[in-house]
Amino acid sequence: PGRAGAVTANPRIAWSYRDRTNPYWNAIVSGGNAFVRSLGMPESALINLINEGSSEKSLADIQSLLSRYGSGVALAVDPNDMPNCRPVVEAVSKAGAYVSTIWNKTDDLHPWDFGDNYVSHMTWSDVGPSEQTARVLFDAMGGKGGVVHLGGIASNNPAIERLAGFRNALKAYPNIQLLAVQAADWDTQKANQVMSGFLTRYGDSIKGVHCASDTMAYGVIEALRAEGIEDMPVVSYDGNPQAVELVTQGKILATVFTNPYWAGGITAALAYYAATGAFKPSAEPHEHREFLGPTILVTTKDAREFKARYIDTNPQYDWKNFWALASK
Amino acid sequence: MSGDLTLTERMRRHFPWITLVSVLLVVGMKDINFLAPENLVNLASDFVPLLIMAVGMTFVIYIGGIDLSSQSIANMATVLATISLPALGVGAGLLVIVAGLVAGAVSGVVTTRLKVPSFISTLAVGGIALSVGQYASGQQALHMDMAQRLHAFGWLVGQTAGIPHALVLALLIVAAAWFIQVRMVPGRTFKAIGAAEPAVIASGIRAERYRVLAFALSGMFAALAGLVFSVRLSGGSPTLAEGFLLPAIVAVLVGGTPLTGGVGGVLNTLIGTMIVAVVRASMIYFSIPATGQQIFFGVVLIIAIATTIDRSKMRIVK
Amino acid sequence: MFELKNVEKRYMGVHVLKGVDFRIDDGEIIGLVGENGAGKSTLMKVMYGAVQHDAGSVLVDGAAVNFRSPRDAMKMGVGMVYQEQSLIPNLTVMENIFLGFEKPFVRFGAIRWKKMAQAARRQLAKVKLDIDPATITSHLTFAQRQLVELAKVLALEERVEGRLVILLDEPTSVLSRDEIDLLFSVVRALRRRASFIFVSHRLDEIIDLSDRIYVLKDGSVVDVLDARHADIGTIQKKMVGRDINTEYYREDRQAPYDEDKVLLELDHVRIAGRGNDVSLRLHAGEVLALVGVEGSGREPILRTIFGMLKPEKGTLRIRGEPMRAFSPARSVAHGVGYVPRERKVEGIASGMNVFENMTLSQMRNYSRGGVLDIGAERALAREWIGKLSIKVPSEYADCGNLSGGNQQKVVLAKWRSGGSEIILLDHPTRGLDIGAKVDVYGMIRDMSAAGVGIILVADTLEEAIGLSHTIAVIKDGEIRKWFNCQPGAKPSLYDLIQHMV
Amino acid sequence: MNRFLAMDALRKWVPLLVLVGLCLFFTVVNPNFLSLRNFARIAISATPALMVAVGVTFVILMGSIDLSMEGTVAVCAVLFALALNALGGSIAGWGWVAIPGALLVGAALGAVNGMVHVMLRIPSFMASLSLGFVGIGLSLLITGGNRILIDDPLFRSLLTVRVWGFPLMAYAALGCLLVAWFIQDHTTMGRNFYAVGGAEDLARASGLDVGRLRIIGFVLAGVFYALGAIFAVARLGIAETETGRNFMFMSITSVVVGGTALRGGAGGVWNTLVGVLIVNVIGNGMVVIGLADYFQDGVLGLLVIAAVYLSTNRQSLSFVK
Ligand SMILES: Nc1ncnc2c1ncn2[C@@H]1O[C@H](COP(=O)(O)OP(=O)(O)OP(=O)(O)O)[C@@H](O)[C@H]1O
Ligand SMILES: Nc1ncnc2c1ncn2[C@@H]1O[C@H](COP(=O)(O)OP(=O)(O)OP(=O)(O)O)[C@@H](O)[C@H]1O
Ligand SMILES: [Mg+2]
Ligand SMILES: [Mg+2]
Repeated sequence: PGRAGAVTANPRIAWSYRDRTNPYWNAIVSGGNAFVRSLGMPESALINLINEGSSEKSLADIQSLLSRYGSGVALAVDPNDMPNCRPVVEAVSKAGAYVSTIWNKTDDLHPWDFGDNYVSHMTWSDVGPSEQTARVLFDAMGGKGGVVHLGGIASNNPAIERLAGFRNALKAYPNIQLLAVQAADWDTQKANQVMSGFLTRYGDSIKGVHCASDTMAYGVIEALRAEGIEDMPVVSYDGNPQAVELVTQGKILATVFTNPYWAGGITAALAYYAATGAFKPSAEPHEHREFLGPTILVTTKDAREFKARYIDTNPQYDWKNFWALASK
Repeated sequence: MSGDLTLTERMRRHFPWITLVSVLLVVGMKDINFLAPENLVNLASDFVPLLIMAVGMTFVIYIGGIDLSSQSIANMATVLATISLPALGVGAGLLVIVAGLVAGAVSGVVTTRLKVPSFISTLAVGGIALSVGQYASGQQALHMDMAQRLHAFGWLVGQTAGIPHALVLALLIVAAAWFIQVRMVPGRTFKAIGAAEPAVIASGIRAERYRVLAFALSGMFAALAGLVFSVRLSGGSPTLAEGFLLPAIVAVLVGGTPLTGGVGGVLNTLIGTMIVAVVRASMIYFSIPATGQQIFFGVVLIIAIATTIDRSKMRIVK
Repeated sequence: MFELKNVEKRYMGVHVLKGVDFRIDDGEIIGLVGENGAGKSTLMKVMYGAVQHDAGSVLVDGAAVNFRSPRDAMKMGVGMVYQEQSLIPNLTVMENIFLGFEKPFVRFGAIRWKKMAQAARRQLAKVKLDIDPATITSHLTFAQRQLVELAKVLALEERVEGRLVILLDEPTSVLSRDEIDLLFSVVRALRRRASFIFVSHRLDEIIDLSDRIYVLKDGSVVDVLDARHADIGTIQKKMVGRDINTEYYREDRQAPYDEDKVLLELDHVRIAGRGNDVSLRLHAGEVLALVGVEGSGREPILRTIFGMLKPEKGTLRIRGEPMRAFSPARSVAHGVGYVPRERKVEGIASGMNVFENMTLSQMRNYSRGGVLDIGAERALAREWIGKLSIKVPSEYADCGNLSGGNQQKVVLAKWRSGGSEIILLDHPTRGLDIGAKVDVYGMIRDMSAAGVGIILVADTLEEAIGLSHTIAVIKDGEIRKWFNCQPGAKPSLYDLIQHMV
Repeated sequence: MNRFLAMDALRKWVPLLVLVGLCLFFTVVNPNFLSLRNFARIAISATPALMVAVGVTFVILMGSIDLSMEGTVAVCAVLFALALNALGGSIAGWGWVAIPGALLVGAALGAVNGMVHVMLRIPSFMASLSLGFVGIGLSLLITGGNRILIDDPLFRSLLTVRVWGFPLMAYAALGCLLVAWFIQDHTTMGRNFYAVGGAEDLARASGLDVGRLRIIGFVLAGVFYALGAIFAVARLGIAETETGRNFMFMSITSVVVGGTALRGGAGGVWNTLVGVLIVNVIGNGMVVIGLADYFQDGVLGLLVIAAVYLSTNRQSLSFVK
């Protein structure tokens, strides 16, 4: 623990994330921007650190930020790879700044081991929701037939969990036959290619497709469209606007919304208010420092309503009510 | 040397570090604290893994080749280091270095014996290294046991008098590489190969062996970079070293070692890596907006390369 | 009329052309002579727009012109055949001939290959070369390529109105006698339209062909002579600034070799790609010349001995020890040195300095545990720079920037200082001027006296006869005749030619 | 000598033999591979890649290299999509203007690339690598990181309408390939690319304006990248910064696997077609035979080495870099 308790009136707010080319991270940044605006500051006050999928760049950028602003930093970060979380947190607490993390953290690392500086970690349990989308898919298939799964970058934690959820659901459907599981690296083009390959290998025995992300589902749908297949059941994950739109059209049967907009805002808010001294993280219980983010299953039944509420407008959030949407 | 060389010609070889000092000063003018020794030391130590990789790659570029496998070898190294740590302790480091050496040597053999251009052979060997990493990791991110990590590699993460040990290690590595380059037979031979390979062969040198050696060294350094990074992050994953490749190549090139070979060298790469580090850090100092960072990097890169490269030794610019 | 006035050129501090004044009248053939590095090629490149001069002016018919590229020069009727070959190897012959001037053969954006081939055939006929214009240039022999280059320059005749100026930089060094005669007749026939500048180190050719002779020394014109009254001796004196020893080949220094000490033996060696056996013995102190016409198979013998080619059968013994593996590294380890014909490619490493080049083949001797002793390397280089009077600013000079003769001396010093006992010389004086040649001949005698065995593929027959103890005449890859060459009892040119063709 | 030439002639066909061999192998393991439908699938994934690879072929023929394709494809794709949507959203209406517009953008980016390389005398590797970053940055700046959807059925018919089993985009790409072949073999410009690649200093000495040719080569490459971008958008109906992803190493690998030499002067667009097909057949075949995904990178690497090894005339090369 570094110079804990060194509070600053006006800490710099920074978000460090993977890239700007992905709808998910764009939503995170919008949330961050909304939070910054709620403080009466322009959006440009939010410092964007983009690591482009490189843990090395992630860490180096954060170090530079800390050398520039020292303890006066409130950082929200996805450390990109689980092992990168520790050096990030150590660097921040050494500088006496404040950090809140999402998604990637190893199990042996805990906010409460760093006094106030490591404010919180939010992650999402993807196993359950992924199991739910799989069930929606299997039901649409009539409980029988062959299914394929397209996964994210295989060593990424969400990819592992979403695959685990899918496998859990399989246990309950004995007549569903798992044809293949393959990583398509969250990539639309790669998913398109992999799906084409699956179509050759399994042909008509594919009756449903389980995708670990929306971006891959788009590639799958286009691969099917090229073959004139319009009614294959497909489910995905992330709840991107385009995917929700496709759910309303029935092209995707279900996706899971993890509310990146809220996550982007609240993670920055946690770090910021800890830095200003508005609350004292070490006084909070453990479940306020490591908690699960919200997940909402979006299906064809409720997609329209969901879209109106979360996509067409963003709900007004109270950025001081930190754990309002946390899953229990 | 010859007294009547023109001023620019004599200055040429100094352009890389002049460029470095200029970018340092530009950022320093924005915020003088940037130039504080402590800050610069920290900045440098953040770039240790990248520096090690770039130094290795310098040997291959120096003989006129390119190594695109470094990042994948580093990825593999993080996995191998993490999974072998419990059983081997410090020996994990040795294992990783040998693995890198072997992977690099394979690239070298494929390039020299099978006559596959290094651009392709190293890309392909990188694919193989990636597969090894994915397979060995079970496609998961792994983390090191804290006690074991401290026991085996604690010396690597510590500091003495404010100087991070990793930085000391990196400078030792640079010094060793520099010694190889300017004072040892392999270094001289690399230079000759980059300058005129047929003449090297006709002088009775087994050029192929030295070319394999250059690739092997590059592979070894890449693995070492992976090891240092893995220890710093205390874990491994087949994607942990993503994003190393292009900055490493850029560091070598900005330093003034052109892809044609025979010119430049390890010290140039040291400077090149520092330039990349400062340019990246400068984005924070100049508050470059998120969507403009890539453009900024690209444009600064062109300017830096345009000023650092020594065109007098390049008869043809391809 | 084409004129240069007070032209200056410097290359990175080297003053290459010093206030050169030069005039070519219509229909004139100018001979241009000078030592290696005198600046002949540079001067011609300035006229051709391939190199930009720093000061002075170029005048055509009294009007100043500024050629920014060879293309500008070509449009004004200036064409050049380079000293080094300048055809693009992967293109067809016809594409090479019309490179950059394809316009007449293009219709609707597409090249009409038939029309181009026809036109190309016309040009090839001028140099009496009967090949398919669609042949890929790299498939031609060296001499054929030289003729194609000439044909390419002659294409200016149809392309450009008015007078032509054709620059020929050492066009004869690779041609056979017949081909040289053909070239001369073409040149003479073209005088009606064109004037020529002709560079050669063979002064008899120069006197034979040209009207006036410019002598260049160290970048300045030292004399302009009328060819009718010129003689080789005076020109040489002017070029070098000293008298040429009448004992050109240092025959006085030819000592008998050691009959008992066989350094190298080829025993029924079949050279790769050829049907025939070669057997020979090289003794300590012997100079053995291989003579034959271009393409007779001399070079493959040298390359086989040096390990660059693998013999198909037979044995090769070095000091009695049969060789099993073949590689240059192996040969060098057994004390063989090779001075290649393509000096700029295989001889020196440009971009490396003098001492780095000299120790390239013997780094083992200048290092301990892999660590180089740079002080010793520099001392070696300084010693040999002195011994061979190599013209360089210092041992740090980049060998790529040296003139041909000095480069060759560096290559020779590399092998000689490394203590090679068997030295293979492939056209060692190719493209060298008299001064440098005499130095090389002296070195050959020195090596011979020191017990080194030398196999020589000479530039000219005279050179082979003058230098050697023994001559082997090669035809179709096989040794047809041996001659003994003791001083005073040397075979004549005629004796040799008889067996060559 | 003759035997030597015969081998040379045969070697030209090696990449094609490798392609056939790979197809046979995958067919033996899984007969489904050998079907019109699967070939159509391979064609779809190969089409954008083919255009990009053809573009870079021109640059490689000159002995240069271009690493800017990811940026150029991204910029062209998003500008094309924005223009198409802004002009009414259908190529039946004014939207078609987006197509020449995208080609112009590609040409302009290529020109910048070529000019930075030639005029600042920066080797093409570094110039194009840096400009690749700039291109990706530009597309990010334009889209703000968002995706642009195209649902003009007429435009998407490139993917959805089939003739003799293959989608229209395959025929369109073939047409572009023929144009590329014409440029390469029957225009002065194309032949001059070979001249520059064969021996640049000699080409210059023969009076060619090598700098201008280089710039033209990069412009041409840019136009083909733009075509690749349009096909990539047609294939997925999405234009985004990611549209350019993975083209860099894959296209250059394809070019080399097809038998075009990186040192320049040999090869051409037909080689590139074969190379792109080899790479895409491997990609498809590995999924079709059910190879575990963690082995796919390695197996691709091994097969690429094997393909280049087989198609290289090693006698003629003393060494490669
Ligand atoms: N590109 C260059 N850079 C530096 N120096 C050069 C260059 N080209 C030529 N020189 C130098 O200029 C001088 C004249 O060279 P040039 O080639 O004109 O001589 P030359 O008379 O043609 O000699 P040779 O008989 O060997 O052909 C030499 O000292 C040479 O080293
Ligand atoms: N390995 C080979 N296989 C087939 N043909 C060959 C081979 N080597 C040489 N040739 C052919 O033999 C002819 C002469 O070759 P080359 O020029 O090497 O002769 P040379 O002995 O070097 O002549 P010189 O020594 O007089 O220059 C050429 O036409 C060449 O194509
Ligand atoms: Mg000359
Ligand atoms: Mg020969």
